[in-house]
Amino acid sequence: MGSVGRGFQLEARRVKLSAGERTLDVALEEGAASLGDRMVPFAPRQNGSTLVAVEHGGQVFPVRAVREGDRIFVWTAGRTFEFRIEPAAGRGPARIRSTGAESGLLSPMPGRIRRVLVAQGDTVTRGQVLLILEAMKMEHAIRSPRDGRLARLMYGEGDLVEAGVALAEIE
Amino acid sequence: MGSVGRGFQLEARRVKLSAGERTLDVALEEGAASLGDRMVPFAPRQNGSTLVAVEHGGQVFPVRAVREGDRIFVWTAGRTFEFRIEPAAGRGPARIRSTGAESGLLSPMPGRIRRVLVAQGDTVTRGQVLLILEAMKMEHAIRSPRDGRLARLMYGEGDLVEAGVALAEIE
Amino acid sequence: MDPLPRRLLIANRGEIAVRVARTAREMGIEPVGVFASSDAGAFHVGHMGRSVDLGPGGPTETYLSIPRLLAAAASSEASAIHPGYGFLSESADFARAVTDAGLLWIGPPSDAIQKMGDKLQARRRMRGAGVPVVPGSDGGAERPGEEDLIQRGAEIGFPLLVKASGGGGGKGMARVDRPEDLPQALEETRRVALAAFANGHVYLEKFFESPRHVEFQVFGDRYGSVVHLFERECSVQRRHQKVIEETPSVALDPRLREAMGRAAVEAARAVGYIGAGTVEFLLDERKNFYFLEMNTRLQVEHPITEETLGLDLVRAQIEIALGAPLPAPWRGGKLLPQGHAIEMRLYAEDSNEFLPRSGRILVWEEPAGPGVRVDAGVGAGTTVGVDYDPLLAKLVISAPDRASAIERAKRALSEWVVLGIETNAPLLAAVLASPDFRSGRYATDLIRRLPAREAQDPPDVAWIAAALVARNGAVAPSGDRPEPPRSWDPWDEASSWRPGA
Amino acid sequence: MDPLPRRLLIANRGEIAVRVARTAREMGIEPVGVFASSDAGAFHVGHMGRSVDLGPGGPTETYLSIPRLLAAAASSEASAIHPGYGFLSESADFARAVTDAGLLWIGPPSDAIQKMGDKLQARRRMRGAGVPVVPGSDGGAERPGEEDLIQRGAEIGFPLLVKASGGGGGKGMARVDRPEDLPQALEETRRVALAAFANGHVYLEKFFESPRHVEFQVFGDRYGSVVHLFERECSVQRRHQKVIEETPSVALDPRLREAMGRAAVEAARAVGYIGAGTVEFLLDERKNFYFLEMNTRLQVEHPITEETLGLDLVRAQIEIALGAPLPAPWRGGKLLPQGHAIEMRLYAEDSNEFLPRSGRILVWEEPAGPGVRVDAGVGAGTTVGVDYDPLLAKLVISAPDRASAIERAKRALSEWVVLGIETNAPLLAAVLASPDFRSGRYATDLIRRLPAREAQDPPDVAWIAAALVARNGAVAPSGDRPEPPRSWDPWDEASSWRPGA
Repeated sequence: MGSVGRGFQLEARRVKLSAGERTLDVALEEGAASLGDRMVPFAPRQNGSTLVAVEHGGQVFPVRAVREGDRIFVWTAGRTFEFRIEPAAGRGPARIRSTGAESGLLSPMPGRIRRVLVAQGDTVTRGQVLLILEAMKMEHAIRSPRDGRLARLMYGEGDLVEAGVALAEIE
Repeated sequence: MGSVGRGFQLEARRVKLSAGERTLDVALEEGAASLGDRMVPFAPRQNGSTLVAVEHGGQVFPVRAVREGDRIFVWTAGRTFEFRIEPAAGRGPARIRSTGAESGLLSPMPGRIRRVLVAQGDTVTRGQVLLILEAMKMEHAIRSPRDGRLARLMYGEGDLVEAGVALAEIE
Repeated sequence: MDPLPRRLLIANRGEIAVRVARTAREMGIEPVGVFASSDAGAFHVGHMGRSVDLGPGGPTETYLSIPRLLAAAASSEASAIHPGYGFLSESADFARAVTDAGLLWIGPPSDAIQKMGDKLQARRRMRGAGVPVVPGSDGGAERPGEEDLIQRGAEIGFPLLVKASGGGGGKGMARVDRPEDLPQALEETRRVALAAFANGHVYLEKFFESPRHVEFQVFGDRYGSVVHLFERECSVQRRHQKVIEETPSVALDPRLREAMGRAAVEAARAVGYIGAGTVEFLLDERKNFYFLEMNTRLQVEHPITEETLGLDLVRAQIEIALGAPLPAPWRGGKLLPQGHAIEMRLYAEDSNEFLPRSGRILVWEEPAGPGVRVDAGVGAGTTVGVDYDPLLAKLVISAPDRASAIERAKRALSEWVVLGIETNAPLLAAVLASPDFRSGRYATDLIRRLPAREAQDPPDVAWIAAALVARNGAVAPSGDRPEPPRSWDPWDEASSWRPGA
Repeated sequence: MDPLPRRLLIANRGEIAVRVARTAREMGIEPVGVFASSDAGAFHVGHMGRSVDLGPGGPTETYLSIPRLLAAAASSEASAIHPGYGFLSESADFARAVTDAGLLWIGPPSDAIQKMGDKLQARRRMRGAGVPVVPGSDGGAERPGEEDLIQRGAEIGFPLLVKASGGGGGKGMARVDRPEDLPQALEETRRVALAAFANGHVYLEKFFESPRHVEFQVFGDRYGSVVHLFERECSVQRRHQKVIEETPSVALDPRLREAMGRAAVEAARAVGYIGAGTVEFLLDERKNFYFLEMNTRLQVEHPITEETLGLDLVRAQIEIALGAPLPAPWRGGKLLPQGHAIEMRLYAEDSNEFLPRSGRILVWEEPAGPGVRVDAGVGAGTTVGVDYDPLLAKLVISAPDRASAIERAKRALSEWVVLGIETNAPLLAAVLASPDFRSGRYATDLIRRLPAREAQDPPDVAWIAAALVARNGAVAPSGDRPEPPRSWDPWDEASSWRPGA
């Protein structure tokens, strides 16, 4: 099996991974992987130094995978999945996800602060537009999630923000 | 120029390169390159970490380049060039090129020794077929470049050979 | 026809810049690119004959700067300019400036752009030319006041749309459901319109619950001939912007196609149109069609017309700009579409809220094979920022019929490997799989009516692959910076491998 | 038509395995791949639904092992087998074994393969069917002896060709210029033939100095219908193997096309042909055509036929194998080719002596855009060894006419970036640029008559780029192993880059 061992060192390895809500301890040994409490036989198949497929239960399935920082992207059977490497000891600090669902105070997308409609210290009401964020030709209004006082504004007009970062604090 | 400096460190650098019969000392400084005795202004243009173009005299030209060992492959304007990194002090040991032109004793292509038609010690005549090399569904007869005695045979039937390696010695 | 220019400056970026460059090369013209200094390594720069640095600043100071673009043409000795779409493609000022600079403008005359650019003016002209327009507030007074509009609103009925005269393409419009919301909507739309289009005029339009959006490709030459090159069905939209287009449209029968085609040609004639343009129509449930707007440029979705007719529309644009008449077969009505074509737009955005994503493309493998064309503006290593349109690439499918085109589209989509940035591929797959799309009975509300795209649990092989990659990159040799994942580093082997070893 | 198989095993590798897999997916069939253990990471494995390991050994023990292939079909529960081209695609034994195993064979009946596989037998049959064959030594005795052949040689005249009855596709043949060389040529050809085809029978054929090589695509169904799908011009060859093919052929006028097409259909009928096949003809200077051989499988160059007819020939193969009749329009002669198509084969070989090259592909960027289709069997990172065919990929161009197809081919070729291994791209470019090819007046000696491809001096930017890459990779941290060139290592940035940072 010229391909195995090429690039991959298959001494026992263990890593905690999460995908969406699922978290799993994955351990790889020569020829077998333990996924949580299940053991499945496997072997990597490489094209030069590129992983093209994984043998699983006697058959070989196409796969692409790449790591960037603590994020891992995997393609298989026409679908793409994003994993995160979790600190070995339990879950790490809660990570901010950029769905924009949890709180209007998080940037729902990367972009530029187009306008700031309030000032620090202002009292704001639920639903009030605080900022206008713009990205890729699209405007997005950031509204206050509740009544309160605007304790902090993290960015000013023209600032560039990433997805999922806090934009303001409301008391 | 956000792209410059990204990946490339542009402190002065000097390297001796050869392409075909040409050998040139190339020195790069911030904004300028010396090719042999000529100076030309330049700047790299990158796509993420990938070099996509080189600015040369105020205009930017597409280029791709990659290094493997002491070989460098460059694409530009629809053509591909192969360079070699030469030892800084003069030319290094003459390298065997795999054109098959210089001598019938060099393997003209990578392949498998299909048949050996002579034995060490045999006297051979110019043009006599010594070996039959096979690669990718194609047979290639290796003939003796001159009359003489077959001093050494480096490979046997079934052996895999690279392009440009010596196959036999004739006295 | 005038002689071909030696160099053509492409005042754009992304996939359309690469697309135009390809045709230029085939005509023996050197394509010249432009880029903002901050965008120096953009994908398109790697696909030009040469490119010119537009200097520092954002889009406004670079890709949208007429002086800098003209300077770039001068320094590269380009004698013609193609604007692509977006950016300055529909700027009458740019068209005029290019012509005044003695350069060849690959686009319609500036006054045609102007006439169609002001939506209110355009609606009035169309009415004059006998082209049906969406019922709206602009029947009477040149510039109706606040009260007029509110009264007209009552006449038109709710829900209705407030539209910016300078807007278009889904930008600068707001839906109003109740009369009491109209005043605020007018104010907000005016604000956006002023900021975005430097034109605060707004008007009201009847709102259709679920219309179809069907457009016709038109071409005119400088000798007065105008023809249409059939329709494109553009009803698959999110945020009022197209995601999937196809041709022919299942909603059109020969008679309706003929009527709409004639209206499209009339619309173009009414403004003395020359070059490539697109007339957009709304088509209601009762198959009544209404002029919506005319795009005075090449459309993003032009390739599906190219595929079914076997034409190169960019080549036609250039030849017509050089004074060539429309090709004889076009005028003779000899043109007949073959088979079916579908375009899918791959955006860097999520598949549920359609919010843009930025990041770096780490792995990029395009679909290929029979009936598959990809027009891409990115590749492996491309960084996708927030300053430009999130369109990554267009997947264009052709097949003998609609059913096999859909199967081919699913196949091609399943081959597309994009790792490192979230894309709308799950949305595209959901549309292809939806009964409404497959039956062809769909309208602009198709995506709204789809079930949400749910994240699926990764299969075993995905977990295993992730673990392989995670572990290989986890051995940190120096401080906290993890080592490049061995198995993924082409240099690991390359540098130790020797030819002939 | 019988129900579709759930899984289709593709007994091949490289671009054709991927090509067949694409059609399978579009039909809702899961493509199952196979690979030799030593070839485990082959490109095609990454493009199947799943693959099966054929175990250790070279091609003979794996891709050419009937028992292992049948075992793979069983273990993956594949109920049909597509052989692609090469390997076992023209093995009557394989076809029989597959059928005997109760699996669906996507190919012609084994006896048709057999009848055409023996070139002597085939020539006799063709003569019987009234199809003109190249004048040769097989007019009379079943198995002529040495003396007969030498005498026949004198009658045929020199130069002539010694051909192995079991050969084909340019393999197992030798040109003989003088009578005195004939005996040795017979011996050598017999030796090669025995080793390569396990069939030592040889025969003589008239040698044409510069004939054209024109083939016809044929299809038969199990109900006795046989049709042709027009010609492919295959005269651009090196080492008796095709490099560039195009359709239509400029050498054929409607009458000749009709006559050759009819002969091709007769040839297929004569062996009760079912499925896809190709009848190859020699066309001499006087426009006389002679049957050369019939390939009882899919051809490498089948895509140019697909492009001009808008068809999927692999789909047709599968449907016909399942018992479907030939599509009505094919039988009604309703099929009309549209435009022009050209295929260019990218080989890992040098452009002057055509010797294969091996190595690793470090950078691979395919051409794309309008009228461009790439069927590839490799990608970035693929290692090209010596055990398999050096075909890397096929570039298939379609355009409205031949002239624009050639311009498009030049454009696409100029976009192709392949770094790390030598390819024949310079040869392909030289052919496209040659006056003979552009005029269409060329024959099989076109490449021989081209000036040699000379290495050009790199431009300044190439030297600069080389220096950039050389130096970035020159800092050796540990011993003699150079560090990965920084600017080229996607991980360098990736690992230090943080989302949201």
